[in-house]
Amino acid sequence: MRARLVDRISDLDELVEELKKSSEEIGAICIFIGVVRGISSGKRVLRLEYEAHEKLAPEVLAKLLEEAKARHGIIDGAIEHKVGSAGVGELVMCVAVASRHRQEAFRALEELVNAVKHKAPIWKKEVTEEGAYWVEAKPEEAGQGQSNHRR
Amino acid sequence: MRARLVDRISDLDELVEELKKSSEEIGAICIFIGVVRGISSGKRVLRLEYEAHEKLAPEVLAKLLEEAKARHGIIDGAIEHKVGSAGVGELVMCVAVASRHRQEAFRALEELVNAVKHKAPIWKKEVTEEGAYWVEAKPEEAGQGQSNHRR
Amino acid sequence: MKVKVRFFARLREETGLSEVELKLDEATTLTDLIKAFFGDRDTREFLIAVNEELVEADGPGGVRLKDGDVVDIMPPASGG
Amino acid sequence: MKVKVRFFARLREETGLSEVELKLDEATTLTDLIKAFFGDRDTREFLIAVNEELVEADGPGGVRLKDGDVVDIMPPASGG
Repeated sequence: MRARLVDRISDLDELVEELKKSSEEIGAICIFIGVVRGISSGKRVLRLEYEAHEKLAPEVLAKLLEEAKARHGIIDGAIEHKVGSAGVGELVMCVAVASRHRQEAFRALEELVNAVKHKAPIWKKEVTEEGAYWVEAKPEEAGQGQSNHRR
Repeated sequence: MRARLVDRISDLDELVEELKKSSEEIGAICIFIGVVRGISSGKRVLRLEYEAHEKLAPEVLAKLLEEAKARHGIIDGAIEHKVGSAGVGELVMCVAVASRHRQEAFRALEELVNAVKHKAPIWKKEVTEEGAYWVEAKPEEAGQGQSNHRR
Repeated sequence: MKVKVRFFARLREETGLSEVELKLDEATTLTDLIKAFFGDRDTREFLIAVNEELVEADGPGGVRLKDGDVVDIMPPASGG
Repeated sequence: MKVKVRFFARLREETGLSEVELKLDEATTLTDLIKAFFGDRDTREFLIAVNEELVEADGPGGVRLKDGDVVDIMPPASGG
């Protein structure tokens, strides 16, 4: 279980090798990768800027992994999240889970990706051709009446 | 969209780079990897042996990708499936989808992985310490009253 | 007519046959052919291709065979 | 008592403050402190940590502060 903030998302093949090592019972590995899109709400994106609480964010990510392990019975998992400036096409988030069978891997992966976006103290500013905006979780996703704030 | 039978699953980082190239609108990439487990139904596994219809299997896989694209609006995808003998821990299947947002990637990935297992003319023999068995899709998964056959 | 039949995976081992050439009556259907090898087993137990196109053996009217056809009889999918 | 307050991301830009040291009455609660900066805005609009532990500002009885505490006021999560 590794959870960390990074300047650059690690090599995936190495990550898979590392996850596989934890048990011979692993039959399924599921990976989610977040990529910076070139267009957001019709605006051309120049870059994203990620900021995190350097002490709390890795702790929250590690706790999310432990929770996924307890709830879904996955064998191992890893989360990496980018901090700093990220260009279009850059990988900014990687969540991986390893489990005996595929069903628990799918369930755990989706839940973990949502949890990272809505629970980890990490923030994203979208720098577009028309200005820079702090992006916030959409209300229907976060389950609370939070609107986006423009700066 | 690439669908093929392989001796060895390709490098994942290259696959991600290739998928990303298809559009600047890609924001999410989801990957499923199947790994040979060391234990199956309590028996120690020595290896798996995969056989496929060399002409039909890639066609069926390509069709499944096209269907996932039409149904879920994913931007691109790839399927690789191993043929031949695979040792414990070896990667035997890789399904990847790239989409604008994560929801359609999760839905498409799960559906595709199930479809590969239940629709592609690919067969798996489990060679264990206690004998070799052709594995067949579980009835509850395949939606038909098919029982496993022992040899 | 002459028809080639190929068996795959478990069915190859069950029949002990990999590939056979058969001389058949003109009226023989795909269902007749399967019955010749597998008796009354449910045809839904098989994946069938004629000339490397998947077909439904039990489709309306059955599937007609013609000289030179290649019939592949395969177990249900079990990859992954 | 003296308390250090740090602001993150959007809240740092909104307040124009990165980090401030405050001298407070002993009775000041976390809710009072947030109100001092953000008025009546719903405290659920923030993630709050005291000494680098996440807390519920509105928990039962409120959160008491003590000399030397470091309070982090953060926007809701928006990573990914």
